[in-house]
Amino acid sequence: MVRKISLTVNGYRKTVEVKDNELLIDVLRDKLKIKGVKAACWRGECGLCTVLLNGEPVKSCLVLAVEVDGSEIVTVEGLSRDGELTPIQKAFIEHGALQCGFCTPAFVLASHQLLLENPNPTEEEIKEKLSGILCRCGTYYEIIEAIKSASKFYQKK
Amino acid sequence: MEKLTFKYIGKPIPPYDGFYKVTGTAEYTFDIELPGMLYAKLVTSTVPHARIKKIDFSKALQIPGVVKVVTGKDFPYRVGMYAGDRDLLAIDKVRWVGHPVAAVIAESLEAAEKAIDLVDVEYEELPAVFDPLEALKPDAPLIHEKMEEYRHSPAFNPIPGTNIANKFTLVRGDVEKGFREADVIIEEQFYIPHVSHCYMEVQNVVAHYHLDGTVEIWTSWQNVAPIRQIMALSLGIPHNKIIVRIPYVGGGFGGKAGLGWEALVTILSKEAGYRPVKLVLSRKEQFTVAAVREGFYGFAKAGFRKDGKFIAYDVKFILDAGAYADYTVNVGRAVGYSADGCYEIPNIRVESLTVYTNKIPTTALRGFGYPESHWVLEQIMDRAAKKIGIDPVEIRRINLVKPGISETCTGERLREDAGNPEKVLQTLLEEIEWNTPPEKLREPWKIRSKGLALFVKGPAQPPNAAASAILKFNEDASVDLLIATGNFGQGTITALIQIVAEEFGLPLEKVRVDYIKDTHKSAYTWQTVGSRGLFTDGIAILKAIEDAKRQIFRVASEVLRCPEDHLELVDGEVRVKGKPWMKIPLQDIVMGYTYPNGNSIGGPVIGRGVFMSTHTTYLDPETGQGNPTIFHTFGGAAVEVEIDLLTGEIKVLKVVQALDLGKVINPLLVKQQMNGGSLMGLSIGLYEQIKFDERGWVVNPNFTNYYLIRIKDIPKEVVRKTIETPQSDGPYGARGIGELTMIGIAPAIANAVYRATGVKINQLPMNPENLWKALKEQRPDLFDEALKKFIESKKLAEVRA
Amino acid sequence: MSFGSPYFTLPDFTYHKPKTLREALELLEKYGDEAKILAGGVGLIAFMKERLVSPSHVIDIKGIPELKKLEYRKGEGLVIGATVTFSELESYQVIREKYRALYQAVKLASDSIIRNRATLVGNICEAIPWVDGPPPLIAYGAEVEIKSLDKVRRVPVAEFIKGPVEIDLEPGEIVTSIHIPDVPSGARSGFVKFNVGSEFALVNLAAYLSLNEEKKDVRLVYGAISPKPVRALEAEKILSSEGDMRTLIISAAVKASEELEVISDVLASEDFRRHLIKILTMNLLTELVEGG
Amino acid sequence: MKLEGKIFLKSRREDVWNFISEPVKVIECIPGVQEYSVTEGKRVTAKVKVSIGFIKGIFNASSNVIEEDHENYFAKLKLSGSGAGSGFDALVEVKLNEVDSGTELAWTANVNVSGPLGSLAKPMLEGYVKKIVNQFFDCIKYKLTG
Repeated sequence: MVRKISLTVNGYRKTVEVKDNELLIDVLRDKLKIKGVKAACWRGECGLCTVLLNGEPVKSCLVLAVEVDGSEIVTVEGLSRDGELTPIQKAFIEHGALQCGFCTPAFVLASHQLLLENPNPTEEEIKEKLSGILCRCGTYYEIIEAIKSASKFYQKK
Repeated sequence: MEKLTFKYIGKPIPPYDGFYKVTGTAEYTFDIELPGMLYAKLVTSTVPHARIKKIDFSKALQIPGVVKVVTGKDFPYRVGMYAGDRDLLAIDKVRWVGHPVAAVIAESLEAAEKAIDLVDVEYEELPAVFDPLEALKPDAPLIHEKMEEYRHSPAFNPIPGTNIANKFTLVRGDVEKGFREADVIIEEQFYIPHVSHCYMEVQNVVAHYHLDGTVEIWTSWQNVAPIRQIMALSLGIPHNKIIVRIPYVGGGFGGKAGLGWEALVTILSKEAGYRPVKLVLSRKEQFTVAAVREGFYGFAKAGFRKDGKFIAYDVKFILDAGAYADYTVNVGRAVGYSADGCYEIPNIRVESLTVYTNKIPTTALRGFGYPESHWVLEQIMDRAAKKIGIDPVEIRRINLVKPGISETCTGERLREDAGNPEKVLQTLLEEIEWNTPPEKLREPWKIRSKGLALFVKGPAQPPNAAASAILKFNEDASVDLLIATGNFGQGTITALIQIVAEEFGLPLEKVRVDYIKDTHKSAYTWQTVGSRGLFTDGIAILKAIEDAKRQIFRVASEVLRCPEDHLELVDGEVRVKGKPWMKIPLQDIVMGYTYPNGNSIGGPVIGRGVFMSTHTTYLDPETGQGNPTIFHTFGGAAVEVEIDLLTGEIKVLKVVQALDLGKVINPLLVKQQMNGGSLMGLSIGLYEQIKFDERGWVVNPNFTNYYLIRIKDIPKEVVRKTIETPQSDGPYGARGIGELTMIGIAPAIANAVYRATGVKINQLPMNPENLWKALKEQRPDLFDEALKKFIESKKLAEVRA
Repeated sequence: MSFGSPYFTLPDFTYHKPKTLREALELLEKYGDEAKILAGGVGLIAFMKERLVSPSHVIDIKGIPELKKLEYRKGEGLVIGATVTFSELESYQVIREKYRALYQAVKLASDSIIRNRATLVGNICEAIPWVDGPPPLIAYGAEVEIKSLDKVRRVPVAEFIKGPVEIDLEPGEIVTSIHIPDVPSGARSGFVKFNVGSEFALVNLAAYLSLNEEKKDVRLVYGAISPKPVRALEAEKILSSEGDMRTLIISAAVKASEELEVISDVLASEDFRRHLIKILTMNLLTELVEGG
Repeated sequence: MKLEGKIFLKSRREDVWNFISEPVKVIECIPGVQEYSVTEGKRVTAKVKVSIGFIKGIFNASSNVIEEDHENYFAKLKLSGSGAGSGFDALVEVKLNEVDSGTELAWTANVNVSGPLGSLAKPMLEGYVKKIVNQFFDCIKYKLTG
């Protein structure tokens, strides 16, 4: 069955036609052309398709598009809408918290959300929140550094 | 190069493409859609070895949206980089569970996925062989009957009529005599299971075969050149009609070298009526259909004198190459000629067999045989030290190669400026505090220990592997650098940009490297593999810079009326040395200089430069003697581990790596490589293993049961040390780094365990079950003691045994 | 016919989102075993991708208010509705304080992003042997409440899970909630999971100890070692016998490692699992005894 | 996993042999079979609906006669197939023995299951396979003797 759903993506209201068996990741990537959402496993293990669903990180390969009717979605593309990179994005670049970059959107997004909720996370809290995302290049140390250094900007908010 | 202070070289410049990656705007092949694009899906074999009797896809064609189903019969091509053994889709026979037998092309991925379930393949099963030792037996099923027809590179020695895809032999000195003189002999067998690269971006390709015979390819691959070269040779399409483009790539680690699915998807595009076609592998297909790292056996016998001198080494490596060994034959060669690691061994005999089995095909993975040869050798060093009664450090010191004096096992005299292995070792010892005993724990059933391993690595490449670079100036004196060096996370391109900016005195933003590598637009480089990119392409770029400077100075010398050798390039200006007021801004020259009256001289400046290795050779087929590589990077890894004797769990607390990089062009990028390589080494050392069932099926093709290190698992501390012994022909003296950082980790952990417990773990991964088994077999007393200590410290008086 | 399950897309189905439980039950009644319940989706969608299930109808129960219930009443215990996520359990103070084994299992289950969607009811309904939800529930003596259009029944979790991917649920029925009895003051519980190099447990264990003067109540529940979670009854007996707990731990641990049926699989061999049972039992019980 | 069993049929050995040599008759006894076709050499392909716990999948299965020895009343079949992301194969041997007032059908089956089903549900597969096999032979018995 095909139906229309409405959702807010990165601040913009969208109406899309989706099939019942379509996944959120595919609607974001293929229909809305939001390519910052990546995937490496399609079964909830790698976390590269993480998006914020009503402010909560979820893996969009395990969510049906019809489920998010009326919801708000934020992807990495939604982070720097005011024309400037967010502090966490700057910190990722500066600390080299990226190599091939394929997992970077998911890590940036999840780190940003973590800092919004908890501006001064401990190393344990960072690990706890990010262990659902894989990076084969092994930038975990740099990611922790980037989060710690960006942390001061989130405290001011 | 005689400059002492640098503006960019040696500075921690962040990755040039970071902005695109943190904003989600970096475009990967995964993100590419072309108008009218179709989707392909593979039908893969469910049996390990069989003749294909019939493929019935009539029902698949009835699915709405299915355009065509293609089988291997129609495309009897053999492709490959080294062994040339690979088919595009199975021809006549399937050789492993997962072998693609047909491809469905459809208007949507969904239709293609529905259709593959409806393709009925009738097999006549043949006896299968899964273990390379079995495959070597004379009565083993033959996996490739027509090996003699394959077009293989001259560096290899396949043996038709057997399952041996390549036999490498190396002989130096008299190994029998060496053993007769030895006081201590170590004999051991080692094993490493198959592991997967697990780059995050799966292999995927878009190909468009145009009606005019031009082929456009987008692919998630490491290199553009070999794709074009192999496709041209095998499919007969002229080189200049094949355009290969590689945008951002989500990781490679060697698994995206040579040729991938490009030839197949090209043909699918033609078959689908010249429409673009995209093929994306699933993660499961990455574990079962794409190539992974080979399985490995090492049978080693080593002889030492009681003074610690290593005098005889007889080693046999057997590589489980799976159904296709195209790239693995070269791994077999590299594992062979790297058998001596960083030690001088006067008498050595190596045999390395790359063997076909009915398992998933195999290929290169970060380190290319060196992690395997060092897994064997570096543990032997510790075993020998213990038997002789000296420190593991001492035995290494005694046998360490001396650049300028020593020869490697291939007979290559190490150049004087090859590096400083002694200093590498010294640095490791200081950072791991080798002589400080590890802390005793409040939980006495756990023990801490330190271990180390040394290593060396050079690029495994053909002797004539070249590189080139083109520099072209824009009107504002900004520079476009046209290079083909792959960019899949290693950071090389950032370092190459630093070189250009440094040499022209330009700000970094004025040097642009397009993120797309393109056979049509980028200068040629053989491949970006083997930690060679910075070295080979860096040299080509320095030569291109020289070339461009010559053109610039020629014009400037005329304008400034001053000999060329009195000129210098500073901060984007050409100046007369010692007279800085006599100058011309670069932008007045790079498109040609125009005098006030309109007369003009010079013209657009385009610099070109090449790298060609001049001293490398093929290796002698009988003795393995020759010069295989363009540089050797020396390094070492040391770890501190905590071993839980009750559960068998090994926790790595601290990793130290020391590398002699010649010159650190960018410490931030070096840090990334050293951290990343340490984590990949830990993951493969402690967790990873592709498991097969008795029918050759992979039973853990996902990240739940094939575990990759996660952020929660990282060691508390990683110490990175670099040593700079410049190599005169390297860019600023630099050598390669990428693969090095993974080689020493696993043997260092094994050595730490051995040092504290005497337990030998000859097989990877060093997971709790494997350590528990080894402990149970070799030191049951240790376990009993640990249990006793647990009971004592917890005051659990025992009621019954 | 193709090796494995290289699927990106899901099979065709019709999606339903009932607003009331009655509506959901009517849909279930109508479609029988052609229908599957969707809550967090972590299990169902992954199973559909593997083509292990291909329902024609998917009924999303997240819009039903009563299934969101998460409530503790003194003397009665804890009720966890079918759509309550692991993350919600994690931040529910009562669980952290009174139901330690459940709290620890919830914290160790998968990763925090998955826990934002995954539900505890879904976790037990999948009945995958290696997951972390069931052992603590069985240790507490929890029951599931099952409703259909014409009846309501309660089944202990221990019986509800019949084996791998097999549960006591008829077509037309839905699990609405889990009921965990209140724990007496002084009772202790804990959970350990051994999963080095795996997301799934090689062995997990929930222990519950209530050491009242009149009666010792001890429960040890092991997961991942056999087709369904099991209690080590003989070991429990040892621990319930006279004497200082400390002196009983070793023999109970040894007993547990011997008395149970244990499987070998892709994660671990039978032998290693038996060994881990011994070590984990020893560790967890010691910790519980020390903690009191 | 290795399974074996014997069933007693109140029919003449020749009749049993003729019956089981006829693929079409045998296939209809496979529990859950939905559609099938028989090609040359008695190769049979069929779609079989399988449910194990709540896993439900359609298996594409085929069977090939490897050996047919009428003289000794012995036959060997290879069954294989895949579905639900998993694969199976089975080598089945059937031998007919004359016994008092009928025929004894002795069979052995060596069954392998790979893929998620093999790893997920291995502990219960044996019971499941036994159930299927029993249903199958019950059906044959019924068809032969009513």
